Amino acid sequence: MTNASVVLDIATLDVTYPNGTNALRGVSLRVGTGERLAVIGESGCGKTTIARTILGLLPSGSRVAGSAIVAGSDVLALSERSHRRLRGTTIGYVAQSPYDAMNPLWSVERNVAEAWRAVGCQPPTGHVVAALERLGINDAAARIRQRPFAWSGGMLQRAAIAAATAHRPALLVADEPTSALDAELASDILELLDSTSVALLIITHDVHLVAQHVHRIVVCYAGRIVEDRAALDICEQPRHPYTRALLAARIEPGRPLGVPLDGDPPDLSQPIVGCSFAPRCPVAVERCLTEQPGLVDGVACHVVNDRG
Amino acid sequence: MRLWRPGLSRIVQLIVTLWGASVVIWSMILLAPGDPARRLLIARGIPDPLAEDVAAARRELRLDQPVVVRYVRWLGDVVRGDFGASWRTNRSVLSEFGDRFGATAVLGVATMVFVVVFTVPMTLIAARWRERWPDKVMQVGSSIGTSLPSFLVSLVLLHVVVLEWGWGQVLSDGSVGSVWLPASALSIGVAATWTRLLRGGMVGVLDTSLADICRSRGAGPWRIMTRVALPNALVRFLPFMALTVGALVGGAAVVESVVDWPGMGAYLVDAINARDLPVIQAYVLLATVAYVVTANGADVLARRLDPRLGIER
Amino acid sequence: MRLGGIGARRRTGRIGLIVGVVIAVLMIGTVVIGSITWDLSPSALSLTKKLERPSWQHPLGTDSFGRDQFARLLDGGRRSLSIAAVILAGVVTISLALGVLAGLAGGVVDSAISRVVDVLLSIPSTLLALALVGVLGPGLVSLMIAMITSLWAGYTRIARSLTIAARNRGDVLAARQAGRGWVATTRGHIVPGVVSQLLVLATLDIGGVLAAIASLSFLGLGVQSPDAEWGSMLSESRLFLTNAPWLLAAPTAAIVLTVLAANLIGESMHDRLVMERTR
Amino acid sequence: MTQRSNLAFTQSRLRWRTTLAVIALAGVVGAACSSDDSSSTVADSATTVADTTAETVAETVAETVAEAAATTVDSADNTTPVSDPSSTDPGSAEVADDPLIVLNSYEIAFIDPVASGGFWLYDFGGQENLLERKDDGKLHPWIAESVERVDPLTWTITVRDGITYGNGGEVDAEGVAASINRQIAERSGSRNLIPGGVATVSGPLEVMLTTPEPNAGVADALAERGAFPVYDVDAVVAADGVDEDTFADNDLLIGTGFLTGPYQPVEFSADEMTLGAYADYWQGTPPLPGVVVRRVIDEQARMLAVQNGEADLNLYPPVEAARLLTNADGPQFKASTIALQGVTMDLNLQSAPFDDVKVRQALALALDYDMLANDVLDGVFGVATGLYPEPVVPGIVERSTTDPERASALLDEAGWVQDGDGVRTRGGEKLSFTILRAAQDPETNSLAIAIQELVKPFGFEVELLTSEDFFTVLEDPEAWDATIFLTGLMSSSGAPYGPFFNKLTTEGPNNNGKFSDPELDALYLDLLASETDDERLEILDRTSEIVVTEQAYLIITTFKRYVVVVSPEYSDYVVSNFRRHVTFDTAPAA
Repeated sequence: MTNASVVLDIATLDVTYPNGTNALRGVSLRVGTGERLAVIGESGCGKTTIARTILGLLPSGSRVAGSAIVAGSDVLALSERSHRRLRGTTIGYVAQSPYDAMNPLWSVERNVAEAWRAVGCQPPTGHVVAALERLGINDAAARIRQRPFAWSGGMLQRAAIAAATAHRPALLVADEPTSALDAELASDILELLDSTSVALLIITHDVHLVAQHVHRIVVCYAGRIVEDRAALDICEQPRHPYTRALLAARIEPGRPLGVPLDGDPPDLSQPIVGCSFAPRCPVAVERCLTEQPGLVDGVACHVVNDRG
Repeated sequence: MRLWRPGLSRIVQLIVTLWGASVVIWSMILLAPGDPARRLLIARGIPDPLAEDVAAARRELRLDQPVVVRYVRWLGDVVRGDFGASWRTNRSVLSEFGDRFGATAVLGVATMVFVVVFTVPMTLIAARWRERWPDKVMQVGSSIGTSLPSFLVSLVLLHVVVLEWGWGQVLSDGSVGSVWLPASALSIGVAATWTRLLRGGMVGVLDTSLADICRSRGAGPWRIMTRVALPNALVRFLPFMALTVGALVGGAAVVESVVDWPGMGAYLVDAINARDLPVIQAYVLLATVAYVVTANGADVLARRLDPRLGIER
Repeated sequence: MRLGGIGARRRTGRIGLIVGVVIAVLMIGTVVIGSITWDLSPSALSLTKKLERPSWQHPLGTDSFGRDQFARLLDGGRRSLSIAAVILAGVVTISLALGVLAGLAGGVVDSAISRVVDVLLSIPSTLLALALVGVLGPGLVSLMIAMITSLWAGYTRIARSLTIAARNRGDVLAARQAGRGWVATTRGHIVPGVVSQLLVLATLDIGGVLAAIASLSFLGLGVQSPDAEWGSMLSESRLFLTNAPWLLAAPTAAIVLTVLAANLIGESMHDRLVMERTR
Repeated sequence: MTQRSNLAFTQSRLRWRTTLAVIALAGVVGAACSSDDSSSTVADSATTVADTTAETVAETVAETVAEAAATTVDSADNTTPVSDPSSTDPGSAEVADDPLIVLNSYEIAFIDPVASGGFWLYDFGGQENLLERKDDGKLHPWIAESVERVDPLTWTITVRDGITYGNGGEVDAEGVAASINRQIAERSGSRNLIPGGVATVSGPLEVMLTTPEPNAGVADALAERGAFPVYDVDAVVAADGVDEDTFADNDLLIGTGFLTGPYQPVEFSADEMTLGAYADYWQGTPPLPGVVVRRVIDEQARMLAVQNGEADLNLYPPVEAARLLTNADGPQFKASTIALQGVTMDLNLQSAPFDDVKVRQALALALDYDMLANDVLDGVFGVATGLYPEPVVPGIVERSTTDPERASALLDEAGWVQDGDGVRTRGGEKLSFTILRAAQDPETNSLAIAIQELVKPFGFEVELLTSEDFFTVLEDPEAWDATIFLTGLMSSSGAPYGPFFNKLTTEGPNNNGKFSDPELDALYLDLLASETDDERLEILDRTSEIVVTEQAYLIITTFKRYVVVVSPEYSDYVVSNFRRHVTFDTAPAA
């Protein structure tokens, strides 16, 4: 119980998957009450691992060290059963593809109601319809009888948000919630996410899209946080060379990170000495290859920090 | 997304396929060595007939007519529901089948019940503790199960359970009371295959984000197994279950004749031994129709239940 | 049709492969070495020594004609395995020829072959084999014809789709552009890939084919006496189960172990193939 | 019988209970009788469905037959049913509780006596002939009080008085004549035994049978299984409807009571036939409530079922059963006293090597008949002695001999040279022949396998063939050298006439080796014209000498006995020499 206003407090989190991939390497971050935080990076940078760790969805056999305190409980120290009690009620989750998030055999209503049933209760009468209408589904009462394939992606994502926020969770984790949607819809969805939760952790690769919706952005690279600053600051003045490259690249869904960077991200099954980004970094100095930079003023880079 | 429906083209294609099957099945009579008229008489228990008997049999079999005419007339009869008469008994093949259909239906239903009762819990256990010992035991078990020919199982059951332990009877009467023996023999192989495939299907569903979503909603492992993984795996599995029907009609023939089950399968083996061609033809044709209809029905049903299946293909 | 979850079975698959190969090597080794070294004849009668218990002279006892059961088991194994090999070779050959032809020729040839394949696949295969043996009359040749007829269609369909996929593959197009003829391209670039996949499928089917041969012979529709075959040995001696159980134990174990080995090997090869394809 | 088998019987009865009720109803209504009677029959049956004790079921079999019969007779013939059977022998006083359950391997396809295969009811106490061959091998009166040959072309048949069909109708001269004439007209097997025979009524109980040629075999023919049963032709024709060419469907004949035997068919399905006791049977009340003949194809299942107390008689068990059934309290293996049927090896005279009499003789002399019967077939079969088994043809000389040295010498003489113990050759050609087997018969298979091995040392190389279409192959002279199957020189009722013509004469349809021997043709005519047993003996002996020794046209490898496995309850069952598995005398051991 460090601070009542801190909803999520991750400290020196280290995660290794059963296949040996060391996906997170000493990650620390905090989300306060009412705060909206985006974790940004290429695929494989470990951002999804953060979400899975919080939710307890890591594959069995993963090795985890550090702590991840959600609303006062360290989820890493909890039994599976106690962790499960937090899910749905204290931690909400919105996934990437709304189609995959819905059980195709159930009606939308049944899918949303599962948020209650999964924790052993029934949705209050009219609650599902009301929640969906609040989220902008017209004629929800009639439509919820339909099965998911009859709904559009945007509508389904709203339904998914309704389910994820059914119990007004303290923290809502959204993993690429808009990648399956077109830009305008994505913006709507992000706004809805803003409005529904106490604290929000968005995992995304699209820095431009989320910038105006979140307070703070954390940039991940190869399992480490390289930059952690206010959203507007990062967008206007990225400081870490990686962030700069990230922002310079016009990232579109389904396209790999483009032009400015040569080389590949490092092999995550091996230990990394020095800065993970050093081999690709245009400004790297000798020290970058031997000494791991710490996060100073929200940036982990020897060059930037030395420059002051 | 539009609801997938069986279109007219599918039905036409189905009919064309069945017609083709009827040509293949009818043509088997042409493959039979020797004179069909003599074979008819042999089937009737007259191994050394007189010339006049043979001539009469030739007329009876329309052997004096061209092949195409014979086929067309046969097909015409079949379409009207007349599958001809058994060479041995001169009774209509359909009424011979009718006498035995009940026993085979009892066996078929019992086998499916056995299979489901075995498969579902085993699959749940295996998928719940996947890669742990229950799963491994199940996998070894299903490998062995698929390797046990059903005639061997029925033979062992007959000797050990019936004769040694005195449970049940050698001569089955086709009733529910004695169905356990052939049904267990038939169900072992099917259950082993199903368990393996259904486990694969469940694990596949458990690896999807749907399962993660359910976990993130606070659902426990059993709830996810029974409410999400199993139903979804079963729907994908439906077409395969229908394929099993095809395997069962063959397997049932062997098992039925080993344990003397008074069903259509034993009758088929009997007809094969006596070269009673109309019976063989009718059986294969009816089984094909049943199989094709079941397989297509299951496919349609699966796509109805989960329209994504139609798209993925 | 196979459902997902293959990757999860990787480790078990490897153990399965090892167990399967060990059993297969033991079985085939016994059959081969036994056939060379065991000098008792599988057919020689010894009417004064009917139904003898296992002894040093007759390790598996003697049957109702006083024939050495071990010699018959070896002979039967040799026969079962070679029949299965002939059947699968026949199936692979036919389906390779027709599948590649359909895939390359397209048009009328393709649709004709595909229709016939569809029709044959609509008839339950075990039943088709059973009925064909029935119509042709019991015997080794009928058995093989029936089994090949009931199996080739599925393989042809796969060979055809592999061919169509291969036709637009880079190396094939390159070979064509380099001026090589269809025949040479087909032989050099298409056939090897198709054959290797068909052989994996055939491995997967060995178990089923062996079981089918045994079942049909057990029903008296396959191998005919006095030739030995595991299934027919069982049907010959099942009458003596109470008095001479050893006569049944050996063929039963032989059938189950061989089918098990074939299934284990076939499955792990199939899994490997699926994993390669999905990667 | 154990509890289990009662249950089995009950269950199978239940399955067919409805069928029976429907058939009973149909029969009764069809005969246009009073509706009261019919409904009571059905009601009785319906009651029994609910009541499943074995006793009730057993009783009902008898009742239903009697009732159905009584009703039908009442309505159709307007005569009173015979309530007091005119029997000289009151039969068994006690009626057993359970029906006899017989396991048969053959399909009982037809019950109309003119249908091919319509002879099965002879075996199970349904059909009766005018004469019967008893186990002493001699002919005795049966439905006929006497059959006399008044001149070479004329026979007088006197019908026993007071015999009734199952439907109550009286058996009279008219009925007997109609039976004989219908059989001759519509069944080729019967026609061949009495070609051109005509039966006419010459008195209320007297029939005159005339033949165009002298035919010594008439009396034997009248005793022949399935050839000339006595039955109610009118009932059969009525059931058959209009079509004269074909025979009556089984379903239509069930319950018409058209036969005279103690057990008559009341239910029929392809796998099971139930015969109910005919209460008014002429020799007395049958000792069993009924007989269930169940077809079980699998020979092991038949064995196990008797072992497990589910059945009483297992017909056609394998000879190995003799060795397996050693427990004195368990099922017993029984064999008939006479080995009547011959397992014959026909030799193809149309091609090498059997076109050479020396090779044929050598083969015949090479075979150890004692070993075939006693070692290969466990002594269950009789050692072959010639064409005809001695007990059926008393005084016939033994002709089959084994002489290995003479066999080798004959082959040497014929020019077949043996090098060491390998296959003999002549001019580069091997001394090899094929044995064609009929797939169905287990004994011929055993014999073929044994013969293949036994003649090896003599330099014969044998290949076994199993043919699908046995008889078509036989017609192709190039396709086979030898064939082995169960077809003796005695009919199944122990008469030599038909088989002699079929197998030994030039025109004979079953003369597969296609030999033509004028002396044999002449002997056949002599046989038909023969009048005394001594005359016949001389003819048959000479025949055996020619066929077995002088020419070796064919080889009788063994004589087959009828064998039956019986449950402990039937431990004193006697196996008929002439295939009469169930007779009026069949009853459980006291």
